[in-house]
Amino acid sequence: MLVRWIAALVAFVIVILIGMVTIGDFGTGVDAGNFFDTEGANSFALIGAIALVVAFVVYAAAEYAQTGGFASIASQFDTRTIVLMPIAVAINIILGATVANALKIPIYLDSIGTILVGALAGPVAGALTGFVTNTLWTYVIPPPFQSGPAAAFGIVAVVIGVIAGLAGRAGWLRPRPNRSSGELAGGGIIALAIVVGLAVYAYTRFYGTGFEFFNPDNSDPVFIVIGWLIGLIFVAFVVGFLGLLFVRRDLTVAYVTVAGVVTGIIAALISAPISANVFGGVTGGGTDFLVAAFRQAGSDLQAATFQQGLLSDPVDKLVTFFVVYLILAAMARRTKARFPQGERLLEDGEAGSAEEGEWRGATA
Amino acid sequence: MAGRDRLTDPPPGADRGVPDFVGRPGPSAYHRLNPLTKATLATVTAIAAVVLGGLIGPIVLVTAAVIVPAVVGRVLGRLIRTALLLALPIAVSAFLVNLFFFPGAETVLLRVGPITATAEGLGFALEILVRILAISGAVTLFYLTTRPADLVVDLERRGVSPRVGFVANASVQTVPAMVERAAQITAAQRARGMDTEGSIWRRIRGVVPIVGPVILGSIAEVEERTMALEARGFTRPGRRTLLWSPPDSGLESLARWALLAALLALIVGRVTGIWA
Amino acid sequence: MAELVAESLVHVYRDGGVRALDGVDLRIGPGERVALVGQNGSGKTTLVRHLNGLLRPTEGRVTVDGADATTMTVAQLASRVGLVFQDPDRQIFAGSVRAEVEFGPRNLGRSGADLRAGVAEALDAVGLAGDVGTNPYDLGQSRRKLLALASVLAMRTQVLVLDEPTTGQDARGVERVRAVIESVAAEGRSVVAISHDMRFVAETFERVVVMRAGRIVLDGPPTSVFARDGWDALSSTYLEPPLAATVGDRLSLGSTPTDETLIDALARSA
Amino acid sequence: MTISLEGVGYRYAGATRPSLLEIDLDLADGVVIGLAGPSEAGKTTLCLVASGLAPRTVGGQIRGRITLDGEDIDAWPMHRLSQRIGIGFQNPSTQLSQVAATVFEEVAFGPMNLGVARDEVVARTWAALDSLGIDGLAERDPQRLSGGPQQLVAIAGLLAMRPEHLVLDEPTAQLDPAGTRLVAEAIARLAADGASILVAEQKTDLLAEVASTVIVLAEGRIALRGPASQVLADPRLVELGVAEPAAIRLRRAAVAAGVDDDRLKGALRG
Repeated sequence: MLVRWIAALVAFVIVILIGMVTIGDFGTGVDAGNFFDTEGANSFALIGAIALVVAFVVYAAAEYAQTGGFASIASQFDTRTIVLMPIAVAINIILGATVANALKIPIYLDSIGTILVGALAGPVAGALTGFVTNTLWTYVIPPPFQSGPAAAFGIVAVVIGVIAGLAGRAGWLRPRPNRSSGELAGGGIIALAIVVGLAVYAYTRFYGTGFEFFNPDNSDPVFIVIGWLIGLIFVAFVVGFLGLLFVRRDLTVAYVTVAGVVTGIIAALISAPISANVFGGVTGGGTDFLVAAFRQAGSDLQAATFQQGLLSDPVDKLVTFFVVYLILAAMARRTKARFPQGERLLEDGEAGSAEEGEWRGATA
Repeated sequence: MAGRDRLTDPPPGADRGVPDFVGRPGPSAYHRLNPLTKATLATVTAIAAVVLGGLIGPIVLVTAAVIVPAVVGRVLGRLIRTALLLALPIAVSAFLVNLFFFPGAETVLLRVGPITATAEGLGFALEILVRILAISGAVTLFYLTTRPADLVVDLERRGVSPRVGFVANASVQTVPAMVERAAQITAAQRARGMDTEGSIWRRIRGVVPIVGPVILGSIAEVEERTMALEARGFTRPGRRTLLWSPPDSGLESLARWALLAALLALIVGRVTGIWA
Repeated sequence: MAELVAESLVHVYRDGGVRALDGVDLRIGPGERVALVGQNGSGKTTLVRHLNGLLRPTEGRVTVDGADATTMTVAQLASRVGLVFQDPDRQIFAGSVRAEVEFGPRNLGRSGADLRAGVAEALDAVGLAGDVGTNPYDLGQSRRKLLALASVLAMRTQVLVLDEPTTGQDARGVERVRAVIESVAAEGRSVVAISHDMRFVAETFERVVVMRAGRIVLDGPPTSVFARDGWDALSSTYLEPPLAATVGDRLSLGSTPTDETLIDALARSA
Repeated sequence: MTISLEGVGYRYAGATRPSLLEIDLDLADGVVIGLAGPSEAGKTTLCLVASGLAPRTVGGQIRGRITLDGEDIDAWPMHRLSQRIGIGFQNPSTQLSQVAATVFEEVAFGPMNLGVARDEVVARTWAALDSLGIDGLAERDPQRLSGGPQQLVAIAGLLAMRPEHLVLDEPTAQLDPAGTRLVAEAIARLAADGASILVAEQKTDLLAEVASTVIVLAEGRIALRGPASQVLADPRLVELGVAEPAAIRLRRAAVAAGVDDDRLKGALRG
C-alpha cells in the first residue's frame, strides 16, 4: 500500500518541477521567475491539477503492477455510490447542455451531480464522477447534448469533485438550523470577510491594472455599465447572503457560501489556461460575451479568460453548492444516512440509533 | 435453480453458444479496429491539433487522421454533418470574438462603431477555427465508429475495474432515460396548474418543480437499484467473466504506442522551441 | 359544473405515426363517475390527456362547458380538470407533505384561509392529516400515491381524472380511494378513472367506457357492460369481467356485476 | 436446502420502532409460501431479511438467527448468499442493470459477476430464459419491453444465479392484467417444477393459485399462518386489511345474507 503512495507523491513533485521549468516559454511570454502575475498564476494552478491526475495514474499503475487490477480504487465505492454516479453524470450533462446551448447565460450549472456525489461519497467518488462526466460528454453522448470542449476540462471537474468530497467530509454541508442570532452574525461576518477579502484581492490583482471600471473618463462606456453591473451583483450577493442566513437561521448557509466561492476560484484558476490555450478563450456558451468584453478592454487572451473565469465560476459554483444543499435537505433521511459520508450530512441530533443488546448491524 | 436440480439442467438444444448479436462486428474495417486504438487516435489527433497551432499543420493532420479513416469507415458524409453541428456554436463565436477583439492589432480591416476587425484577429480566428474543427472531427469519428460499451469491455479486459465500466455504460443509458423522465414530470406539473407558457418569471419559477422530481425521483430509485445489483453478485471482488471482448492485435498495440510517442515528441519539440 | 365533450377526436403521435385515437365521441356530464378500461395501448391515457389540454387533437375537438379546449392553456384547463398521474415519483418535489399539496392550489392563485382549508380537507380525505410535516420520500410507496391524489384534490377542480388510482394499494387504500371518489361525486363534481381493477370499477363507477385500438367499443353501466352480451367486446380487449358477473351468468341470474347484486339475485331466486 | 429464521427482528437505521419482530419461519425445499398483509406491515422488510439484503446492503440492525441447513449465515457476504437465495422486486425497470444492450446480456449479468467460466455463463443464461419461456426475447432491448416481459427478464436474471430459493416482493404490483397473468403463470410453472419460493402479494387470488402455505403479517409480526386454503378463508383476514380471494369473499357475503347454497359453491368451483 505504502509503495503506491510514495510513487504517487514522487510523480506529483516531478510534474510540478517540469511544469515550473517549462512554464517560462509555454508560448505565453511569461518568464519563469514571476509566477504570480495573471498568466503565471493560472498556468501554475493548471500544472498543479495535471500533477494531481498524473499522481493518481501512477498510484493506479503501481497498484495494477502489484495486484493486476485496480481494486483499492474502485472497491472504495460501495454499490450505492456506483449506482448514484450515472444519475449524477446525467444531471451534469443534461443541465449543463441546457444552460450552455439553450440559455446562453454566463454560468455553467454542469457540476451539480459531481458535487452531490462528492458530498455523499467522498473526494475520490466525486473526482471519478467529474472525470466520467466530461469524458462521456464529448466522446459518447449524442447531439443535442454533446459538448466538444467538455473533455478538455476534465481536470477541472476532477478537482471540483475532490473539493466537494472534502467539504462533505468536513461536515460543511451538515444543516445547522435555528442557531442564535449571535452565532449567525459570527458565521456571517467570517464568511463575508473571506469572500470580500478574496474579491478585493482578485479585483486589485487581476482587474485593477489599467482597467478602470468605475473611472468614467478614460474607458469605453460599455465597461462602465459592466463595472456597475458587477458591482451591483456583488452588493446583491452580500444582501442576499445575509438575508438567507437570518431568514433560514441556518449557519450552514455561511459554510456553503464559502465552499462555493472557493471552489469557483480554484475552478477558474485551472480552467482559464485550458480555455485560452486550447479554445482561444471561447467555448460556445454564454461566457464568450464576457471574454470578448475583457479582450475589448485591452486584456490579452490569457488574462481575458481568467478575468471571465473569476466572475462566472464563483457565481456558478455558489449557485451549484446551494442547489446541492437543497437537494440534500430534500432527500429522505434514511437514503442520505446510507451513503459513505451520509452520516456527516445529517443534523447533529439525527445520528443512527446505536446498537444495544442483541441488535447487531451487518457483519458481512 | 430453486429446489430440485432438474430445473437447472439446460433443456435440449441449450448448447447454443454466445448469440451472434453479442459483440457483432462493425460494418467496415475501421469499425472493426480495437476501440482503444480508435480512442487513442481521436485523443492524439485532438491534442496534436492544439499543440501544432497554425493552419497547415492541423489541416494535414485532419486529412490523415480523420478524413481518410472516415472514408475507410464509410462514414464521411455523417462525419462532416455531425462534426459541423458539434463545432458550429464554438466556431462561430470564436471567429467573431477573435476577429473583432484581438488586442494590440494595428492593421484595421473594418470598423463597426467602437469595434474594429483586424488582420491579426482574422489570422488568429482562422487558426482557432481550424483547431476546433480538427478536434470535433476527431471526436466525431470515434463517436460514429465505436459503440461505447465496446470500449468499456475492452478496458475491463485490460484490468480496469468493472465498477468504473458500469458507471460509464449506465451513464450512457441514464441520459436519455432522464430526459424522458423530465418530460413526464413537466406534464404532471402542468396538470397541476404550473404555467410554462406564461412570463419569463413564471417559467423560472417552474424550474424547481421540474428539476426537483427529476433529481429526487432518480435518487429515490438508487436504493432499489442497489439492492437489485447486489442480489446479482455485483459486490464480488475481482475480475468478471466477459461474454466477449473486441479483438486486438500486436500491430494495433504497436500503432497505439507509436501515436503516443509521436504526440510526446511533438509536445517536447513544441515546448523546447525546436520548431515554431 | 363542467361538461366535457369529445367530438370525433383523433390523435396521431408524431414519431410513430400511430393513430392512438381513431374517432372518439364521448360526453361526461357533471357529477358523473366514469371508468375507462382497456388494454395498454388502447388510447385510454391519450384520451385523458386531451381533457386537460396536455395533448391537442389532430382532428375533432374537445370542449369544456361548450368552450373549445384549444382556446385555453393547460394552466387554465388545470383549474377545471385535475389529473392525477399513475407514478407519484413523477411529480413529488417539495420537502414536506403540506408544501407538495399546496403547489396546485397556489398555482391557481389561491392563498390564505381558502388555501389552508383546501389542503387540510384533501389531506384528511386521504388519511395523511397526521403527516403534514413529513418528507414525502419517508412515506411508503402506497401513501406517496395517496399524497399525489391529495395534491390534485386540494385544487377542487370540477372534473377529477385519476390514472390507475388503486395500483399498488392494499384493501384499506382501495377503500380510501373509493371514499374520495364518492365524496367528490356527491358534490356534483365528475370523476373519470382509468383502472384495470374490474371489481373496483364495477363497485365504484356508474358508467364503464371500454376502449380498444383508439375507439370506444362499449359504453354503459356496469350491469350492461359486464352482462353476458358485453363479454365478447370485453374479451377482445383481454379483460375479464368481475367474478360476481361470471358466477351470476353461470347460474343464469342475469347481470350481477357486483357481490351485492349477485347476493340479491341469489336471494330472489332461492 | 432450508432457510430458517428463528426469533428474527429487524430495525431500519435511525428508526425507533422495529419493522419486524419475533419472526420464526422455515423456507423448505419445494415449498411455495405466500406472504400477505396490508401496506407497511413488513412484507418487504421480511423479504429483504430472508434474502440477506437487510442488514448487509440496507443497513439497520437485526436480531435472532438465520441459518442455511443449520449453518449461521450472519458472516456470509452478499455475493455468496445471492447464489443461494435470489430476490426480485416490484418495479421491473429498476431491476435492470442499465448496462446490457440485449435481454441475453441482461440475464447473463449475474453469472458474469460471479466469474464462473464463460460456457457456464452462457448455459445458465439460456436455461434461465428457457425456464420462463422468453428465449425468444434474447435479442430485444430490455429497456423497451413492457412491464410483464420486463419482470420476467428480471426473474430470469435471478434464475441464472442458480439460487435454491427465490424471494419475490409483490412481483405483479405494478403490472396490468396481461402482465400480471404472464408473471403469475411463470411463477405457477416454477412452483409446479418444485421451486422453493417466498412470494409477497396483495393479490390473494394469485397466492391461492401458487402457494401451499400462507403467512399474514401485521405490524411486523406473524398474525396468521397455515395452509393456504385455511388462512385465505379466515374471517380475520379482512380485519387485518387483506383483501380476500374473490371466491371466498363471495361465499362469505352469501353466508352473511343467509343465501349460501350449493349452487354458489358449484358455480365457484367451475
